[in-house]
Amino acid sequence: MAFSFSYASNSAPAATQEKVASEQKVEYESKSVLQLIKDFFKTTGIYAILNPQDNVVNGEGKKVSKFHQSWGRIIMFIIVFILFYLAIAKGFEPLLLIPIAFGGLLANIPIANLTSDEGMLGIIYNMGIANEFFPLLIFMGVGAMTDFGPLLANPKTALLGAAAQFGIFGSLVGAAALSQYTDLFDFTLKQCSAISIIGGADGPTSIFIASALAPELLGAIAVAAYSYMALVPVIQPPIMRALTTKEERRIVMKTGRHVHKMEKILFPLMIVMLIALFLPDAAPLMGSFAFGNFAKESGVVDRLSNTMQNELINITTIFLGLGVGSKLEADKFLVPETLGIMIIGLVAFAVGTAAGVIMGKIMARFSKEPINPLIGAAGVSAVPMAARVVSKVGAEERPGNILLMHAMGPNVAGVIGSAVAAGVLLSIFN
Amino acid sequence: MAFSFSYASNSAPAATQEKVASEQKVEYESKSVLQLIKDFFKTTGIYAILNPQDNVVNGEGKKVSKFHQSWGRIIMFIIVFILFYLAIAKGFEPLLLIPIAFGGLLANIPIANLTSDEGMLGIIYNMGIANEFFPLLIFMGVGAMTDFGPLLANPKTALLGAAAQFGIFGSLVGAAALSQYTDLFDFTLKQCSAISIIGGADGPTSIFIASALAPELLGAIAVAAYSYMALVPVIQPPIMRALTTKEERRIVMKTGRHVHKMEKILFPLMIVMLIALFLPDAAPLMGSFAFGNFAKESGVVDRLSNTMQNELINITTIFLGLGVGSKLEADKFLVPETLGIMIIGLVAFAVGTAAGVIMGKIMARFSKEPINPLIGAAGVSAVPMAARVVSKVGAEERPGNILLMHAMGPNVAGVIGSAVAAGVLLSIFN
Amino acid sequence: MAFSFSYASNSAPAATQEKVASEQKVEYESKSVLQLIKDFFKTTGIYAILNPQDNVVNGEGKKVSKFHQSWGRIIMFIIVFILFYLAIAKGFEPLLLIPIAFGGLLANIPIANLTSDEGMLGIIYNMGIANEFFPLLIFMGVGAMTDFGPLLANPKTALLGAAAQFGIFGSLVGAAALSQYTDLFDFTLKQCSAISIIGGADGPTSIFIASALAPELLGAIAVAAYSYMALVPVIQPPIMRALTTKEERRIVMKTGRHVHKMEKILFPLMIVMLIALFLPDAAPLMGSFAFGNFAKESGVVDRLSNTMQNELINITTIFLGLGVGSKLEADKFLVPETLGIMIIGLVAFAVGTAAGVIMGKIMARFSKEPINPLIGAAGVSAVPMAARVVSKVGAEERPGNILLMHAMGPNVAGVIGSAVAAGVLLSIFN
Amino acid sequence: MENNLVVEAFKFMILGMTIVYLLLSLMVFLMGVQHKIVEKYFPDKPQDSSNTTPNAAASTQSSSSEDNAVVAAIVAAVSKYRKN
Amino acid sequence: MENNLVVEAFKFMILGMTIVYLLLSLMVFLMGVQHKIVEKYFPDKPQDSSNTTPNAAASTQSSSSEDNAVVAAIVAAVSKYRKN
Amino acid sequence: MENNLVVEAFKFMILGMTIVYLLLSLMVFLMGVQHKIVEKYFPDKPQDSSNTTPNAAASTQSSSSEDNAVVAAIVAAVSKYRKN
Ligand code: NA
Ligand code: NA
Ligand code: NA
Repeated sequence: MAFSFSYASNSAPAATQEKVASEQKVEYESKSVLQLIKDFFKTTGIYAILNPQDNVVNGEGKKVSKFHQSWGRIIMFIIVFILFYLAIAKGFEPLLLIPIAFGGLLANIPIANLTSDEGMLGIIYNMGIANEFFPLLIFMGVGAMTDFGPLLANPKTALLGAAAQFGIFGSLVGAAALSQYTDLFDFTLKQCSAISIIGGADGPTSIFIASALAPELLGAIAVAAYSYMALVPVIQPPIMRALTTKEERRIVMKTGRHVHKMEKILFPLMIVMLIALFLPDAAPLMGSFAFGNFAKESGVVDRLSNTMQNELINITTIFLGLGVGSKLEADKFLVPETLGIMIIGLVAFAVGTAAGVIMGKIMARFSKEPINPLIGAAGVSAVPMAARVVSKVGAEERPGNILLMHAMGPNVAGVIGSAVAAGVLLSIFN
Repeated sequence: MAFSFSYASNSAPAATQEKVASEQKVEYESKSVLQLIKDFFKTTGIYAILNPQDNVVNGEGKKVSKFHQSWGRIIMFIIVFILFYLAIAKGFEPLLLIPIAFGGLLANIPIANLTSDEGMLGIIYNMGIANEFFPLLIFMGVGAMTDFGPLLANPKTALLGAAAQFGIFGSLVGAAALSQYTDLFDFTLKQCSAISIIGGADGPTSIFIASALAPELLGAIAVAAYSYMALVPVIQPPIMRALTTKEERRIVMKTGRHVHKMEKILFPLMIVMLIALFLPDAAPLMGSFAFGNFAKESGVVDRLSNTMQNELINITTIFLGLGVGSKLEADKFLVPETLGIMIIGLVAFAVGTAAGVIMGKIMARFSKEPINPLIGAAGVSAVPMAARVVSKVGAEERPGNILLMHAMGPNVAGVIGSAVAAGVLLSIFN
Repeated sequence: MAFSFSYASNSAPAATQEKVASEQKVEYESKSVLQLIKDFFKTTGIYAILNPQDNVVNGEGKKVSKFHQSWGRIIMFIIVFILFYLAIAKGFEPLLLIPIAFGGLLANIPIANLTSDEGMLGIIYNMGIANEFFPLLIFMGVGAMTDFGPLLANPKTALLGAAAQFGIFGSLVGAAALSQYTDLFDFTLKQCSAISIIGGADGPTSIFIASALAPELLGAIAVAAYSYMALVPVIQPPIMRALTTKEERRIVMKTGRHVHKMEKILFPLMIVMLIALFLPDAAPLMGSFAFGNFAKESGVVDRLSNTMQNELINITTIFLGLGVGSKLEADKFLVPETLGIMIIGLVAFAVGTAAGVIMGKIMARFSKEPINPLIGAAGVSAVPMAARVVSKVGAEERPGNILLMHAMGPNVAGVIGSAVAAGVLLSIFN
Repeated sequence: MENNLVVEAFKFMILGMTIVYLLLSLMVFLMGVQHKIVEKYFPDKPQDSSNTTPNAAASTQSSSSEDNAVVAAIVAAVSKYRKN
Repeated sequence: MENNLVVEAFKFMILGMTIVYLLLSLMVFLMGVQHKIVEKYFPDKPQDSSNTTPNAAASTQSSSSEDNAVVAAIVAAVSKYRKN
Repeated sequence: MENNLVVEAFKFMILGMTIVYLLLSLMVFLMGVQHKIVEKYFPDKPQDSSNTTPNAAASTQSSSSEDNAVVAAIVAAVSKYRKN
């Protein structure tokens, strides 16, 4: 009672101010210099790593094991350095791997607790990843960068983009089997679904679905998705060559027809209407994508379209990367599940590529116009990398045979296909 | 008790994590493929439109009538397509109508519920429209784009910008009369005020006031404001011609005096001081506007001024448009009030134009220097469209008579006048 | 009961809508025109200034004295006009002083209450200053602009950047002494620490630390920090000349060695690891800085690096300035503490400069290669102003002696040194 | 309990138009004062000719102006880079 | 209580691939319809040749394309300034 | 209950300056180590001459540098467009 009175009389100011005042009261106890240095040493990272404690919690208030406090952090530092190396020296999707890996580096700094709700990375994560907003902004920008001309010129190549989604569903079955029949992994169906979307080869879609279905796996899924997208030139060619004959790879395709500006303007609207009528669960993803594309093709809001393609996507990429990186904390990343995600993701990619190529062979057989089955491999998305790989593999067999334009059709259809697959998975769990 | 124990033992993690865990528990019940397909069909938009339900709620948790779930959505799709057409083919303020209409398109997708607090549009709305922040950022950018030189060269043209605000207050009386004496509409005074501000012909001001006084009418007010601003070249000329003689329209005005850089620097500060002393309720609007203008005219922070005029205003425009579009949900837009808003808005515009021209005639009579009364029409704001229309109508009568520069004075004064009128209305209700 | 029934029957809509409805019920009581004008006059700023009230509260709900409502506001208007003058006519750090001063101008508008949580400035403050996020984004951009080449070419000049931090700690002792032995000021240790960081001559660091340790002093600290940074060309030269002989100032330094690209890439990573291991409390500041620098030097994410250096830092600067300016409200700024902050800040700056120069003299004595002690003055940070001042003072004694490159080493090291000092202070209070 | 809306709205109009006119008239007056002060204390150094500015103001807000020549655009780009 | 995951996943696969194929086939069909409508009502005015566009699409998303000549870049800069 | 602020501040100074010096000395040492490692394993390919860089560093943060020629600015614009 006495205390409460004196407290009140000392602190005329209102709530906020009172808190500050009371904090200042207990701010600091006098210490000797030696004690000060000792205490300081206890706030160093090296002390924290060498002396893991029982009661350390991560950004979400969850206890962190001693391993994850000590060796775990060191291993994560090594992993992010490897990611830096791959991004810089090998050119692996640096635009996302560098922010993600740097976020991972910062997330593993002991004591600083940057992933808590008040920490720098936690603020970013809550700003746009927890609510799935940033991936949508990225999709808006990607939409504004995408040209559907090649697809409109040759609509049926969209079916190649459909086939490649077998990578998603095939690996979903695989993931379920690993969980059901092995003791190594114990993924739920939601987690299996979130992982299998890696086979869609589309970064923002993967992050969006992981945030929605299995946020606890977000870090590993994002890293796997972007790593394998970067590995497209390594993963795809052997599969493409194994499934096609030399003759098939040498097929020259006809130049596409001219596409009217009006078709390009109407296409994103058609997409939105299709989604509205048949798959509303894909509305956030496809709506953002179509908005960006419509802004570009309408031709009357170049200011906005340019902003989406540049400043907005760049700023969002910085934040998305750092925010995703916050999930690379040792205690979240160094778990057996991560290995499973890496394996399943790789399988998903390979299966998607194979399904696309096989669908290409089927279409080639029944089509009147010549179709080079290689372009099916571009159906996995990974725009525009996959289309370039197709063109490169094709040109190896017949120099001068430029398949790039033809591969762009399945490639952008693959983006739509992945979003559709994502929508189906969301609709099952909603 | 038993449950709570087992639950606790299963979920070491803290709050957030527990939620995820418990969600996973109930994630999915086994279904036959047929059941799965049936259930999927129930999550399609076409099913939702064909089978409106009783208990469907909108983004705010409010029940939606069956009409608004079915035909309502279809009508809204048609309306947004018309808006797209107007924006692209007719060039109606595309920078705002395209994002607004696209937001409306997405808002009406069934099932997806993008306007809820967790939905993409709801996130955007809460980010900067509910709190009236985005319109202020737009105003900042507009301020940084505005040149007060013509007004400073001929200060008394500001009175034309004052007269045109009669459009706001005249239509306020009209709206009140419609509410009082007809059974068609039943607007409150706050709603009447929010609607009448359309007569100010200033988009961000309209959105700002609508958010503050009648958020339930935001969508219709924004669409009306931008549509009529786009229609300036259609609405204004007949009124201008009807109220002026051929001789008046042929008047040639003298070239303005030189304006010293210092005057331009001081002007935004003067505005802020006037508002601070006499109309603090207009402080957010005029403060933002003056800040942008001061940043530009100061000449020492071009980095910031350019950012306001480009990236910042573009990003904000994208979000503002989508967020406003979220209010084009059928159940909010397809109400009798919308028709009233459209009618009152049009009247407000016409009255404002007329008042400006009449004031121009009065000033022309008493002024020593020649004044072409047409420039009064530019007082409604709609910068710079209204000034261009003045110039065009003037040049029709006397080719080579460039009134653009003279019309810019009342035009920018109209922006200030609208903000003042907005401030007065806010002050009444605060 | 009757009321609650009729209320319920009138308002089918859900929560949000009900609130609107009930607000509309009590929206407005009929008044005569005279009463309306009288009431309007009571909402003017001039009335509020001439008739200060007892129960007026500021943005935080804290009571504002009558002086701060009347003369206080007028004095603040004069102060911000002086800041405008200094920024425009004298070129004092306009990029930050103009937004800060304009924020201060708006914050002091009576009635409008722009600094409340719902007000424009309050929204900005809560968006990124209360949580210390904006200074980190600025640091990211500064990191992306910084070239560590000169430091890497001559590593030991980093010690000059260390010495200059004596400005921080020396003035911390001074501030403590003023609080302990005079009745003028009564700063707590936290406040002393926040103030002394002005001696670090680094704006974002000052704001970051002030937000963390003494948010109630934020306005004065930020204004002091940027003002003195702007005054570097005035404050430093006399101290530099007083502490050095003409011969010392004439010393010519050798051209630095070539720096390998790889060194520049590794340097930001080395910094982060050092901070992670030894001073995690500096992780937000140095992590952001290193991220920006790494993005630039990696050479593979130029899109992101350019965005950090341009759009992102510009947008953040606008918001940071306005948000900091919100703390220039009369009742927060016109307090005796502000005078103390100004005095201590100036002393801190001077002491830091002196310490840098003296360290320069010591190093010059023991170094094999010639070292011009003037470059020690650049150790205070204030990049790149301090380095330019060094070059200018050097060139006065020996025209053609370009010290700029040599001064950049201590200059950027000073940024690191300040962040380290900030981290030590944070670690003491955490 | 409910007011006559039209009467109220009419009062608002009177108040509103009065304030708008008063405030803008005061602004007109102060622009004149400011002009005289500036003229007196800042004898005309490099002047902005207001003739040319309206065009600039007009063009910034619209996305359709195609007046600028290629050369002007390059100069703008260059000056932007200089400023940054 | 727990389902056989593989069986469930298999059902998801059937549902998922069906929907993906159906929706994309519908899209293919509608693209054809749209093409015919556009061809009929908008006889070919200035056409975008799709030959050139993939390259553009490809280059925008990657940061490594060095195909554009200096002249092209200046033109791009210029047109950007015109549009703004 | 309250401490002598000056004594406390003095202790902070000792701690602070010690840490600042230690950490920056360690940084100096590691820069040397790094230099040697880089020299050994990355024999000097295209080198950045540090002579030219400070200027760049200096100019970026200020808004007043007018050193760059028009040509340089165009090249910058062009390279920006290439990179994007
Ligand atoms: Na895909
Ligand atoms: Na207006
Ligand atoms: Na410093």
